[in-house]
Amino acid sequence: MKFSVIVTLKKDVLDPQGKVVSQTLKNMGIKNLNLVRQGKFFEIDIDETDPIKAENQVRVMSEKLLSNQIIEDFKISRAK
Amino acid sequence: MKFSVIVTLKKDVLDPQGKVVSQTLKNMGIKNLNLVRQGKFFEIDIDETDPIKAENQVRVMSEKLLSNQIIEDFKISRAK
Amino acid sequence: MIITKDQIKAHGLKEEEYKKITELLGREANLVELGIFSAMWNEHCSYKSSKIHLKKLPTKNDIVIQGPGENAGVIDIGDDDAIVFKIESHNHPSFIEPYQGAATGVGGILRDVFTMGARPIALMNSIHFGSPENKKTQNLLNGVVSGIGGYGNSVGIPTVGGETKFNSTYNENILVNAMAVGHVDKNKIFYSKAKGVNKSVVYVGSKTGRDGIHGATMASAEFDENSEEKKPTVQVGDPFTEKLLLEACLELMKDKSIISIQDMGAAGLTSSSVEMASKGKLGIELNLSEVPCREKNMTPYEIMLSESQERMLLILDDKKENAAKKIFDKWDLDFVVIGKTTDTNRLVLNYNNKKVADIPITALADEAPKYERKWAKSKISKNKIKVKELKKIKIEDALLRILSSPNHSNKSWITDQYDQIVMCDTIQKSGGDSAVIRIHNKEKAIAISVDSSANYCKADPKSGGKQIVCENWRNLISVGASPLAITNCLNFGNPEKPKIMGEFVECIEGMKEACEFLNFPVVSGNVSFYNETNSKGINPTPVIGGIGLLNKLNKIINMKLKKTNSLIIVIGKTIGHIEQSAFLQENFKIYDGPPPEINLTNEKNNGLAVLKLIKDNLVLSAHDISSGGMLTSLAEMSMASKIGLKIYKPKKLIDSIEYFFGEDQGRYLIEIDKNNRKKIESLLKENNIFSEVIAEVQNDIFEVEKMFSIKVSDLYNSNNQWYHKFNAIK
Amino acid sequence: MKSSVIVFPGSNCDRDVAVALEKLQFKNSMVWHKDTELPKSDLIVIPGGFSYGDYLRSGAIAAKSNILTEVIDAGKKGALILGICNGFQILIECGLLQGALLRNSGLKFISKNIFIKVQSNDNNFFSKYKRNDVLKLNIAHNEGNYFTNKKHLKELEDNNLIPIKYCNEKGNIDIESNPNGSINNIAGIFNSKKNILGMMPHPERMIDKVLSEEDGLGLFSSLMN
Ligand SMILES: Nc1ncnc2c1ncn2[C@@H]1O[C@H](COP(=O)(O)OP(=O)(O)O)[C@@H](O)[C@H]1O
Ligand SMILES: [Mg+2]
Repeated sequence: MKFSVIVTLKKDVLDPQGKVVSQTLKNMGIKNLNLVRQGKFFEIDIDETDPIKAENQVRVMSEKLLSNQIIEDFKISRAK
Repeated sequence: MKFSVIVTLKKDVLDPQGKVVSQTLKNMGIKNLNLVRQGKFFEIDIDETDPIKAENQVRVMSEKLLSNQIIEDFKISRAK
Repeated sequence: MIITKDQIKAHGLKEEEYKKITELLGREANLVELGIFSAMWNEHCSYKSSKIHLKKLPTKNDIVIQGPGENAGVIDIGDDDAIVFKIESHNHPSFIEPYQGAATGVGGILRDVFTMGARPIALMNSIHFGSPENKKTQNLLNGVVSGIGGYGNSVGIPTVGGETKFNSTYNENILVNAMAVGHVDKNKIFYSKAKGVNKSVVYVGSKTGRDGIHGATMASAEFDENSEEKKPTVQVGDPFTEKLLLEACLELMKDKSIISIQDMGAAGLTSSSVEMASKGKLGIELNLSEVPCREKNMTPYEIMLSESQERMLLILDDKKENAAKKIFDKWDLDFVVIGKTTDTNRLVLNYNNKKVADIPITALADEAPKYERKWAKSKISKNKIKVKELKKIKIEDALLRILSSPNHSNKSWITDQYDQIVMCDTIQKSGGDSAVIRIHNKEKAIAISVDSSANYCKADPKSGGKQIVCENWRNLISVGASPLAITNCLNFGNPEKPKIMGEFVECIEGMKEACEFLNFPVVSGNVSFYNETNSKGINPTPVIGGIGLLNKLNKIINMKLKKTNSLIIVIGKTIGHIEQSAFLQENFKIYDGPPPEINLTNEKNNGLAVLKLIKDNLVLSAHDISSGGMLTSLAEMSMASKIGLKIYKPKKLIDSIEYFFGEDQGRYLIEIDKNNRKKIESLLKENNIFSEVIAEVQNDIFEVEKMFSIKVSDLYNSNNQWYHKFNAIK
Repeated sequence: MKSSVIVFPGSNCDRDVAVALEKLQFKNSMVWHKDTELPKSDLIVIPGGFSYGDYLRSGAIAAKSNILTEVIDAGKKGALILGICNGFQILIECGLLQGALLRNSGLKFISKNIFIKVQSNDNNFFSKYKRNDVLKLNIAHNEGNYFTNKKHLKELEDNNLIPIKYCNEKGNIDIESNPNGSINNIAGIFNSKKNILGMMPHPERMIDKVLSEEDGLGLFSSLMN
């Protein structure tokens, strides 16, 4: 079963990468850009047919390793 | 208008990070894990009300800066 | 299945070459075999165009332990210490994907060094980019620099120096040459030559993926059934795995279980297995089903041609597998016995219990084509440039223009991205004439310098070839090191063109003369041909990486001026050769005329004299004179120390532009204590060395008497702006 | 005094710090990350480098290793722990120190000599220095941009838990002398009991006259007491 997890910095945490990316995009001529924030994306394939069990496992992974919950949030979705 | 862009390594390109993450998850007890691949996620907010124009702008950004098309693919979606 | 003409062409082979293959095999080749031949017979592995010329280089003397022919050269630096080093190119991959191309270049050269049992202790590089005005340059430059740093920093080997040059000749063909230097106990060196029959052949390191399999695969029929899209993929470096591989190999090398070891570099499993067998005059049989693969359904063709990084092949002595496997398990690396040595002299490959290739080893190695390509003598311009006829230019303006030019500006914006200190033996980082690295736990150090002068080589390949060897020797001496040996990376265009082949042959001729005269042998190297785009070749760019020895840590010298009131002496005669100078190029864009001549006798005498003065504690600081001439070199000494100089007005006999900016060779600047002047002058005179006191050290003003004066901080600023301005514009 | 240096796959300043400790006469052992027991030691050092390639987040994967449970235990019981560079990142990821180390604000790896100012010396790590001493040390990192929430920042400032801040040669703590965008120019922090220190600069790179100046020696000699 395949899932994707998106990890993003919490709102009030500074995002140095996003900041530089958005500055660069502006320099490249994209004047109407309001904001870019950068996060991480994971594609996870797990050998489990029960969707609820599987999602629970993915949640454990996301909490324990993929994100640092002091500064990051995550969102899980089941891939088609 | 808000978009999200997901950048992933092309299939067959080595993903050293995904490799280590998946090894670590296995060591942490998740035995039924098949694969983890890691990519990048961008949240983009742009001052443009025409969805087609906006998406085109995001495409340009993705091609020119956010992804390295020699080794990466990207996918744009409009955020709700 | 019959091999078609298209397949032969797609594999970069000529039809005559394929005919020879069928003769050697006694039959048609299959596709796997064709792939293997194409990998072994291409220029990169077979040196088919360069071999007969490379042979002319001197490669031996009493300190050379291993010359060309192994993964890297080895020299003896006394007390059982040996230095292992080599330079290699990664030009084409870096142009396609600068970060990964440069990173994997560093990874590859590190493996060449630790394969021999040495712990890498320093990395250097020589990188050449197109003109800053070229649109691609910024991205390539930033990508290459962060790729070099990204890999070396992570593995934990200090990147301590190199050179960065810009010239429109590299617009469509950048050069990325990386050099690695390692230290080994001279009794514990490992080689790639296989020994013994029925020994286990072991695969270690990363898994094999479809990295870098050449476009040739696409043209082959076998893949049509496979609906999946298969683009040739760029190799991605994994410095973390490299670090594990390095530690695991060095751990295994503590005992005697390895008979032979070879990294999988270009042409991966193919060239590593063939080289081991060929050197040992043995056969090798592999079961490709055992090879650890990253992707499902990889074909034997792909497995043999994959250029996945961070892999090695070992031949182990009997009964050593279990102990060896434990070490690789500890480091979480694959360790699989994939075959054995045989006495058949053949490369035999099995896959799913079927034989998929069977080739005599000699056919792949010894019988590889060797070409004595046609070459044409280079035309050398004898034009004299009359400085007096040029538009008038003020000396200080000319100096500032040189100092602020891309080629001469300070490169700390690059080197600040490299960890130069890790391992805690870096005595001198980049920025000086040579990097200096202490041998861990010892009272001695080595000096390392990397140099090229493509403009000189373009103008006169032979003289340019001599010049780079000499410049490298000078750089080593300038830190107080005795020059020992060099490695070289020869970057040229298409060798099938007589003009380019001529440049190659003449450069080698020049290098050979200089190396022989200076007793400065070539112990390793690499040739990169076909640096061409749209039929336009690059300027001939041989790069030299030299090693010198410092037997005492308290005799190390740098170019920082030490104290006011001391004197500056120039060693070597100044004639004022202005053709091919930075002065003409940066101020007038004039590239005509011959490069400065090399007088090997003066070169050697001057160098040895400087070295003697340093060893006698008579030199406070030293710097060689190179691109930009005497005034540029003086300014560099000032900027390095932020101390000023008062330079005497040149004598009437010589034009002041030619005097200050001429690039006559074999010259050094040394700072001495006033009280030692007499002693030094008479010493030099006794040895027939031309010298002249030309300046004295003073507080923060850099001036030429009666001509101009400028604050050292202003010199410094002009020298440090270029990149920031360049990188600010998109 | 006994010390232990924890070695992870990808650590690369482990030898350097061992050399420094031995120079100060520590009896040092190297401890492999898979080990489950920590030798008895007065000081635990987590060295710099790229543990697990800095993949995912620097320090994140090392923080999950066997030996870290032992280190966390020891830390909670009051053992002295020093995390340098990647070691600092690991201490943060395993929760012994609070906050986060983000990408450098310039998004480039930075390796150079910088200056730091000693803010307090009433602790085990800086006792051999004077308050306001300006030290020259070397940094080499990609992710040294310290960040924390307002509440924690106040706690750090109010309780003298920030022993070192980036400054210029003259000791002024200003934006220009901040190499990586760290909040309040923070170069290192303590836990509340001050037995655990995480710092980005490398003291072990400044202990040898042949190579450099010796401003890092004081830290190791403070710890020797
Ligand atoms: N320009 C050169 N000068 C001297 N030796 C060279 C030169 N080019 C290549 N060699 C030697 O030829 C051998 C093969 O080189 P190369 O194919 O680059 O090795 P590898 O595949 O191990 O990287 C090496 O021993 C190398 O040192
Ligand atoms: Mg090799």
